[in-house]
Amino acid sequence: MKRLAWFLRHIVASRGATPAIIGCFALIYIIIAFYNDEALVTLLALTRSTPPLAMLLACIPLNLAARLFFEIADFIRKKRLTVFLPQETWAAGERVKLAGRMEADLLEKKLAGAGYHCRHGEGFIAAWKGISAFPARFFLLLGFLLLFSGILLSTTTRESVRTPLIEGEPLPEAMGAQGRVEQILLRDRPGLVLARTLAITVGFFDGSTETTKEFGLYPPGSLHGVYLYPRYLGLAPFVEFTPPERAFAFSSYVTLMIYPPGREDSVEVPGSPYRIAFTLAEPRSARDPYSSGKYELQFRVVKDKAAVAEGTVPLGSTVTRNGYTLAFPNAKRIVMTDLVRDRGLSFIWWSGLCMLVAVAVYMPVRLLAPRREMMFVAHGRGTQAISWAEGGKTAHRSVFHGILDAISRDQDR
Amino acid sequence: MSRRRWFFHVVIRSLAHRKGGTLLLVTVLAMASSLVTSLGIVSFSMEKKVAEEIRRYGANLVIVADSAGVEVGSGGMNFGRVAESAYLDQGQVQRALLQEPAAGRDLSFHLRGALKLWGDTVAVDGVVFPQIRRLSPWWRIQGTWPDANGALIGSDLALRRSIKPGDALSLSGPAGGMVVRVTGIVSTGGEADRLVFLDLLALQKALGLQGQLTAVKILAAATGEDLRRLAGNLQKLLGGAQVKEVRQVAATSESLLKKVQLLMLLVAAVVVTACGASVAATMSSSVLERGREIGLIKAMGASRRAVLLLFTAESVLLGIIGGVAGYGAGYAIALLVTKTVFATAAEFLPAFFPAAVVVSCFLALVGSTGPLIAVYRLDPVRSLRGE
Amino acid sequence: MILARGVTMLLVWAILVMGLARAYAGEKAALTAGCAAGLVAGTIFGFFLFAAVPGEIPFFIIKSALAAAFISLFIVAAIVWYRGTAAEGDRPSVRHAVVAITVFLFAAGYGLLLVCRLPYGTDNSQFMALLLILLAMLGLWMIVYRLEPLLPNIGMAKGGTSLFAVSLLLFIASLSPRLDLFSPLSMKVMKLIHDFVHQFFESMLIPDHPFFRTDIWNYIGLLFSNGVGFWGGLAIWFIPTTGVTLATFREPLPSVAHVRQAAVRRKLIAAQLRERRRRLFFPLFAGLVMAAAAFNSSHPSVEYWDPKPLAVKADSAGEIVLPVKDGDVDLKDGKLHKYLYQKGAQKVRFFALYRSGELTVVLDACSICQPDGYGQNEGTVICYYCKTLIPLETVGKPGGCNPIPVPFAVDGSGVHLSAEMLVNTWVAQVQSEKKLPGGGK
Amino acid sequence: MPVESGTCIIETAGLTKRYGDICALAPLDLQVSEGEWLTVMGHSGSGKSTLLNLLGGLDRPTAGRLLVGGEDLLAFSEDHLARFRREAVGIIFQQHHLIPYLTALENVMMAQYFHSVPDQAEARQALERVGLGKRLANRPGELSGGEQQRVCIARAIINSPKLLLGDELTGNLDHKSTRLVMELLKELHEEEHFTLVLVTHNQEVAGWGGRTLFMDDGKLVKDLRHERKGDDPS
Repeated sequence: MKRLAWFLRHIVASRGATPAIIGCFALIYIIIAFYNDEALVTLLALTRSTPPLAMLLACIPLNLAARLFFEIADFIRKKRLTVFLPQETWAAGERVKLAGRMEADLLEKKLAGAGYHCRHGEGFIAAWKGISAFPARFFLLLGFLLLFSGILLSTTTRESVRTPLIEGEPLPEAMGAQGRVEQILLRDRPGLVLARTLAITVGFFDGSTETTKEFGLYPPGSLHGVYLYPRYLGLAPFVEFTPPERAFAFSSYVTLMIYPPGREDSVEVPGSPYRIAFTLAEPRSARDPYSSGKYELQFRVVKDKAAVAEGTVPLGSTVTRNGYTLAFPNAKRIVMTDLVRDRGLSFIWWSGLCMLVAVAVYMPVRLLAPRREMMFVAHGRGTQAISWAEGGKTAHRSVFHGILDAISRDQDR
Repeated sequence: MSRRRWFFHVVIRSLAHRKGGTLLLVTVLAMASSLVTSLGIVSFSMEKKVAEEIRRYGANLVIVADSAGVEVGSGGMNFGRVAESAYLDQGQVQRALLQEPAAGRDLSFHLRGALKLWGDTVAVDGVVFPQIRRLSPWWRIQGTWPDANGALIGSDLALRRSIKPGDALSLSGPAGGMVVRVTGIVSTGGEADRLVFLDLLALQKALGLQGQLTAVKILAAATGEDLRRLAGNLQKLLGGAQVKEVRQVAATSESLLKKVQLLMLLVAAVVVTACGASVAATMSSSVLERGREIGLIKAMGASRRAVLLLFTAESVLLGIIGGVAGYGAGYAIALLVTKTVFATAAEFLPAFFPAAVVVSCFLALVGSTGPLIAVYRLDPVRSLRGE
Repeated sequence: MILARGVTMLLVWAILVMGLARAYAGEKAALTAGCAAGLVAGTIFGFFLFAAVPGEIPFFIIKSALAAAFISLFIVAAIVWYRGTAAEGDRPSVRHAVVAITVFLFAAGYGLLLVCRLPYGTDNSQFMALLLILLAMLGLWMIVYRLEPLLPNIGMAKGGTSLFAVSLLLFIASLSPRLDLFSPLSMKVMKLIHDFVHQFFESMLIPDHPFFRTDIWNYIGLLFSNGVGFWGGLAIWFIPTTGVTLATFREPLPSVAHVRQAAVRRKLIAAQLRERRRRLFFPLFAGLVMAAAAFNSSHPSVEYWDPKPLAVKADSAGEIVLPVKDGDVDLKDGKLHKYLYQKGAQKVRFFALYRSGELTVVLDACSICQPDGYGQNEGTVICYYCKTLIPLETVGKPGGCNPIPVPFAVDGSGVHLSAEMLVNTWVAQVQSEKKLPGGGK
Repeated sequence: MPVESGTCIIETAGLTKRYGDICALAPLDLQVSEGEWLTVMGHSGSGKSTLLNLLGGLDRPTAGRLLVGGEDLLAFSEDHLARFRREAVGIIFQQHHLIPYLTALENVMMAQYFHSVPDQAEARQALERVGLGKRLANRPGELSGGEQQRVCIARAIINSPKLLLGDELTGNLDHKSTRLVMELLKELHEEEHFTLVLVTHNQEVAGWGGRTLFMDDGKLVKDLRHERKGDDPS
């Protein structure tokens, strides 16, 4: 039973498990890449749709969590016992049995002379110097745990709906709230990374009270756990179109993905052979038309695949070309948005933070005061000596050996 | 302390101990490498400046009709005479240029002709204004560059006919007349001062020579052999035309540059040799002084290889320090020289950094070859006795 | 030519055997037997393969085997790395059978590549192969029994043997573009980096480039630049060597704490350090060989037919006509004919090729790589960017690094293309530095 | 091979050294057993320093046989000889001969470096042992003659040599320092069990050893075994 527990512990908390699983995924990627150009996308889709693969991926956070747990347990146990000597690292250090017995005071003096802190108890003396890398290790493991949990959650449970948010229009259903898009504002405001800001003001009923909330670019704002991810901008001009035969008049808001200027989008005039293609003209001033609100539409009226009229119409005016009249009295801004429900995202953000902390803690500790430990335990008539160091190994080793020499010299006398 | 760290520790200690000697060696090495760096940087910067000057001078290739018999002289841009009546086909030229991307986009089309202005004949040049503007950045314009309905007038002509910017000129040609508004007066100190510049299309219409040109000037990025090859290629594509290189005045500055560069190279060679000799002398005397120390090290059981390694490392370290210092000093010198002599800023050329270090290390190693052999052979007993 | 190839192969063989002899110095009989058997078996299998299976398939099989060997190097490196910090037990003594099988595999791989390198199908290739094998056998005997004792004392790092042998095999493969692994690797890496950045932006909900500052975006854009495939491929190419080298460095030295004399202890440590340094020889040598292979792969010695693109213009209807026969140009001569169509600043390169009895027109670019264009060598075209060889029969089919096909019509007057369609296809499908992720899909 | 070679650390037969025509060392037969303290006396030019250089592997004899620790030094190559010097012998010179730009500690570490790897803690211990625990970071120029000599001793014994050679090691010291150095040597000799060969013309120094050789004009004149001084009679 004890053997089984030991075995389980070693499987679940194995150091090799995570790399092995990542290796498996890399192998699958390589195999896919042989047959398919979109290997990464395919691999993600495959992971999402194949439960065994998802379970394999889930093993990574499991393994990391187990490792984290056992390392913390080890740390606490060792700390209570003597010094911080994780079982695993003992093997990497040195251990030796000596015939001699130490004189505690003398030994402590020698250790203190070499700059070590000492603690002695019933039949042992432990000495240490420097700061343990355990905190950094904790943060690193935690970071990886969060990262892979995030990846797992994100790949398996992400839901995403693409929908336009239009100024003045009700919120799309997928947002899970009743309300209206109040205003969309694009400003040129150079920051550290982003050059412009986008503010989407949304008014909605929160239970009974009406509140407004502003969504920006990054980090993405969320409503009831749904992230609002702006993808690109568009325009909904109000267009009035009258053909020369005056058989009908088309007047409506049309949703066009014509931003930035130069992009073309078209609208079919319902119940007629007409199609109107629009582009946003390059602005005359330096300011972006989307933020300035000074739009100029270039249009092309196509009837049965032949262009019958072309022209430019600025906001608020009417143009007649070849008998076709186009009026452009008003426009609303559109943001094409992905509404994303993704529980893994925050995990990944936190993992990034944890890893940063880990690096920030590890570097100075490892360079300036790496942990060095040694322990001398009475062992029958002799002494069992253990030494281990995270850094500064050469100097530590030489101090350790010197003390061993001193112990056995004492024995000779 | 690991073996490697100890090794460098000892080398640095030894260099730091002999302050004077180390400083002297570093100075000499830095001098040599700074000289090489500064000469290199100056020569590179000058080359670039000359190339820029050549560029400023204008076109370096010209295409004229074959039978025109124009002179393409060294005196600048005296491209043919007005009376000649052989023309290039604009379409053919454009097609040829498309196939020769090396010709680049800096070119201008010219149609030279004569029009009647208030009863007199004046020489006019039909050009595409944006093209000529790009090709001739040194033109001084009093007034503004015209659009397709405007004209530029040469300063001589303007003076003689007392024409000011804003005046309207009424010109007539064999196929029609036109009225253009003068927007600016151009003074170049050359032939252009006696011409009226009109829009190419308008002039073609007025002369009845649609799609015809008299010359195309090209500013190709190529120089020397490449330019010759480019001209040859264009010539092959253009049957009824001549493609000629404009011999540049700036070519003289090119050859001058060559001479200066040669001179610099000689100076550098002499100084580097002298530095090498002085390094060798200093190193030798240092080894003589340190005979006892070397003997001691050998008596302590160092193998000949270990001693050699120690001394070689000292030389290399000196070389690296000298090279780094030399690059800094050389760059400063180059800045000074280019600023005072050539009135331009030196290029920042990081490629010279490894060059400076390599030169310095090479000198240090070559200079210490003799002393190193002496170190290798030194007999510990004799040197310890102080012989 | 053939002589040069033969000499190169023999040289590589000599190096391979020398390294193996050093690694298994105590197992000479097993080593010689395994090597000899492997060489013969590999060669025979190679001839059999080329005789039995037509076309490109044998190359595909061999290339896959090489890829598998390369991937296994990663596993070797990972194991060495993870074992490195663990307790140092005695190294298990290598058994005869293990040695024999290992060297058999390496030698068989060598034999296979030997067959690939020989111009198969010429009359005397069997004879040449026989001669080479005899020479190789002679070299094997010479090295194992005569030269080996003279070799300097160099140890073998854990995992060093396979690293060394596989790197040599990869080096041979890099000499022929059909078998080369590095170039396809860099192509795949480029694709992976593109996909990864794209996916990363999507998953982390990072906004698209119009919102970014231009300078910041230019830095991100470096990930899409021309060299990223090469440098990324290079990084992956060297992971096994670097991993084994570092693992060797990380290995804890055996404890000398039981020795009670300081000077003796120090001497032991110095000897251990020396021994460790010697063990680095093979991983570092393998790194050198890998670098040579990468160099070979980026500078293939084959010359390609690559005509200067002919500028073409569209007529008023927006149609481009390429006459089948025009002066000395004959579209049906089986060579690729390159054209350049320019509309505004947008340049479109495409080429026409007569293959398998019909004409095809494709862009001079694929949808994966940077548009460095294609060159032609007997039976294949090569993508200059990723050095992938594409058999002529598959030119005109979409996918992978095949040139992007465009619709066209052939009649008596020539090949007819729509200029607008050309430009649209180019803009939509060809990679360029400006085409970045997000991009409003 | 003589029967007693097991305990014999130095064994010479017909050992000769000539510098041109000058015979620095006439054929010499000598046997020194392990752990012995041997003093070689004679006035300058008597060949005693030459003998020491030959024993230390610094110089090669012109003729004869020279076995140290059972190994024939004549058969050694130059590099092998260097290894012999760093591993088997420690030499203390008359003029201290320390490297001027290194501290006392580093001078000791230098010997460790050429032998194997430098080890600071061990070097510090060695210096503490010779009573210089407080002067580790001082350069040779800042140390007195006696202190310098003690650094040399620490350096000579750091690699645990079988054979320690001293060339007029008290030549530049006053009476008090000499006594201190000799006492230190005696203590170390008892602890480390090395064989000690001292060359001197100082009668007092000779008294500390158990055997004295008298040399003159390159020849062995007298080989005397006697009582050791400093063995506390009380």
